[in-house]
Amino acid sequence: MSQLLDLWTVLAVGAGVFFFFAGTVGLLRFPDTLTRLHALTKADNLGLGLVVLGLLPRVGSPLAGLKLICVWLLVLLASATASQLIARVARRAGPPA
Amino acid sequence: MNVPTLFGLCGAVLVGLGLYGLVVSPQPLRKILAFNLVGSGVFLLFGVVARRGAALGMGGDPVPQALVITGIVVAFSATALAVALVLRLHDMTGAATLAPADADEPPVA
Amino acid sequence: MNLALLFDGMLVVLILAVAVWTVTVRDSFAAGIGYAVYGLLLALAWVRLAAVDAALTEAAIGGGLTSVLMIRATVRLRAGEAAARAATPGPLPRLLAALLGGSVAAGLALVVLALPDPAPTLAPQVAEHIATTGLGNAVTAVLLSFRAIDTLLEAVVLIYALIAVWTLTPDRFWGGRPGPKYETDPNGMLAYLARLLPPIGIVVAVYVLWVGADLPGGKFQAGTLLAAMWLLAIMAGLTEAPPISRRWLRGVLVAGTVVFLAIGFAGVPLAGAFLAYPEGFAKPLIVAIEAASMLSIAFTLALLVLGPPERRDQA
Amino acid sequence: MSPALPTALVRGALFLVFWSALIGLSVSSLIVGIVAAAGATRASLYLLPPGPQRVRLLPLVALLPRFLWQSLLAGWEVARHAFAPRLTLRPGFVAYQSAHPPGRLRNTFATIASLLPGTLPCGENEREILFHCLDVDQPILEQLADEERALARVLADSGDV
Repeated sequence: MSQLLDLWTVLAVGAGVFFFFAGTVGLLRFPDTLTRLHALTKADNLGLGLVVLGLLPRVGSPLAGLKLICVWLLVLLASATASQLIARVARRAGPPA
Repeated sequence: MNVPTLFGLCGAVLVGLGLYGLVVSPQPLRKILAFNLVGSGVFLLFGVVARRGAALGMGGDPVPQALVITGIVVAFSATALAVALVLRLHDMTGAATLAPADADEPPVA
Repeated sequence: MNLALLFDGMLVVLILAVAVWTVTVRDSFAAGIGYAVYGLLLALAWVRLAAVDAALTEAAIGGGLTSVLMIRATVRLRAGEAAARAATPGPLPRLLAALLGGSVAAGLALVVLALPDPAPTLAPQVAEHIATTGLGNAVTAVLLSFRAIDTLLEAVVLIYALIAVWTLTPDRFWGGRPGPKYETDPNGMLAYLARLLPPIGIVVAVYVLWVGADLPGGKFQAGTLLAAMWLLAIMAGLTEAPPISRRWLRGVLVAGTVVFLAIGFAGVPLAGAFLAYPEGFAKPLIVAIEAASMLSIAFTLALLVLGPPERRDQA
Repeated sequence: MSPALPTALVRGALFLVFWSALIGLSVSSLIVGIVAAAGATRASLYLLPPGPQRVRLLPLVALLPRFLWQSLLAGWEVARHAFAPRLTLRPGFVAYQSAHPPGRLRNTFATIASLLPGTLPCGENEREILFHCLDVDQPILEQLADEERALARVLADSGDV
C-alpha cells in the first residue's frame, strides 16, 4: 500500500515538474508577451495542481490536505487575474489586433 | 566552502555592487534602490553570522535574526522617506537628478 | 550535502545576476521590477540560512512593499528619465566607483572567510531563558522579551518616518488624503481580485500573527500582509485612503506603541523592571502587544507607501 | 432579519474552515479564528456586497472534474507547443459574445477561461470579451459558450433574497 502511495507521489510530482518545465520552455520560446502568458498560467496551474495532488496522500490530516488545496486555489486566482491584467496592457501596447 | 560562507561572499558582493550603483546612477530613485542592495547585503552577513551560531537545536542564533527583521522594517521606512523627498524635490523644481542646479538657470517653480 | 551546495551556488548566482541587472538596466521601471524579483530570491536565501522569520519579512517588505513604492515613484518620474540618464558619469568615474565597490566587497569577503571558529553565539542563553516567556519561537522571544526595547524603539522609528513623510505635504493639502484618487473600472479584473483577496488575506494575517508565538511569523509579517491587502483595495478604487487628520487614524497609528509602553511601565511595579513581564503572564502580554502592533504597523506601512497627502479631503 | 445575514453566516463559516485548515483544530486557536473570520467577513461584505447570484452546490461539483480535465488539456497544449521542434503556434484574437453584462459573473467566467486550453482574455466591452488564442483554428467560440453555460448553472440568478 505504502509503495503504491510512493509511486503515486513520484508520478504526480514528476508530471507536475514536467509541466513547470514545459511552461518555462514556452516562456523562453514563444514569440510575444501574450503567447508567453499562455505558457505561464496554464503550465503553472497544472504543474502546481499535480504537485499538490501528489502530496495529498502524505498529509497527516484532512485539514492539512485542505491547506494544500487552498494554496493551489490562491495561486490559481493570483495567476489567472494577473495574467489578464498584463494581457490587457500588452494588447494595448503591442501591434494592433 | 560551506553554505554560510557561500552566502557570506554573496552578501559581500552585494554590498560592493550596491555601492557602485549608489555612486554611478544619476537617477535618485536608482540610488535609493542601490542603497537597498547595500542594506540587504549587510543583512545577509548578519544572517550568515546567525547561521554559524546554530546551537542547541536552533537553526541559527536568534539574536542577529531578530535584529535583521527590525533592520528590514527600518530600512523600508527610510526608503519610503527618501522616495517621498525625491518626489517632493521633483514636484518643486522639476529636477531629475541630484546635481546642483546651474546658477544662471532659475529653477522651475 | 554537495547537491545542496550546488543548489545554493545556483541561487547565489541568480541573486547576483538579478542584482547586477537591477543596477545596470537602463529603464528605471525595469529596475523596480528587478528589485521585486531580487527580494523574492533573497527570501529563498534566508530560508537556506534557516532564518524563516527573516525570509517572510524579506519577501513581504523587500519583494513586496519596497517594489510597489519604487514602481509607483518611477512612473511619476518617467518624464525626467531621459534627462537623468544623460547625466550618467563617464568611464573614469565609473572605474573609480567600481574600484571602491570592489575593494569594499573584497574586504568584507576577507572578513567572512576569517570569521572565528567556533562561532560566538547567544543561542544557549536564549535557550536557557525561553521557558520564562512561554513562547516557542526564539526570534519572537528575542524581539518581544529579551530585546523588547529595540522593538519598542523601532515602532517609534516607524511613526517618526511617517511623520517625516507627512511633513513634506504642501500646505494646501495638509490634513487631506494621501495618494491620487484611483479610478478603475468597478467591473474590471483588478477590482475583481481586490474584492476576493483581502478577506482571505485578513485570515492569513491573523494566522501569521497567532502562530508567531511558536512558529515563524509575527506582527511585522502579519502587518505587512494587512497593509498589502488595504493597498490593493485602495488601488482598485474600492475604498479610499483616509485623510491624515482623522482622529481614529492617528489613534490606530500609535496604538501599538501605547500598548507596548503601558505594559512596559506596568512592569516596573509588577515585575521590578521596565518592559519586564510578571511571571506566568509573559505570553498573553506579548500576544496583546503583538496584536495592537500589527494594526499600527499595517496602517503605518500602507501610509508610508502612499506618501504625503496630495489632495484635499472632499467629504 | 437583514438580507445580508445568511450570506454573512455562510462566508463567516467558510473563513472559519479556511482558518482551521491553516492552523488545525484547537480550542484556543478557534477563539482567535472566530475573531479573524468576523473581520474577514466584514471586509468581504464591504468589498463584495451580496448580489442576486447564489452559488449552487450540485452544479459546482459537476463543474469540478470538467475544469480539472480542461486544465490538463491546457497544460498539455502548452507543453506540445513548447517542445515542438518548430513553433506551431497560430496565435490570434477572437471576439466572444458574452451572455452576461460586465460584472462578477463575467469576471469569474473570464478567470476560468484564462485557465482553459488556448484562451486568454485580454479586453472587453459591453457585449464582447476579446480572447487571445494560441491556435485560432480550434473551435474556440463553441468551447467558450459551453463553459459559460456550465458556469451560469453554478452561479444562478435567484430573484428572491
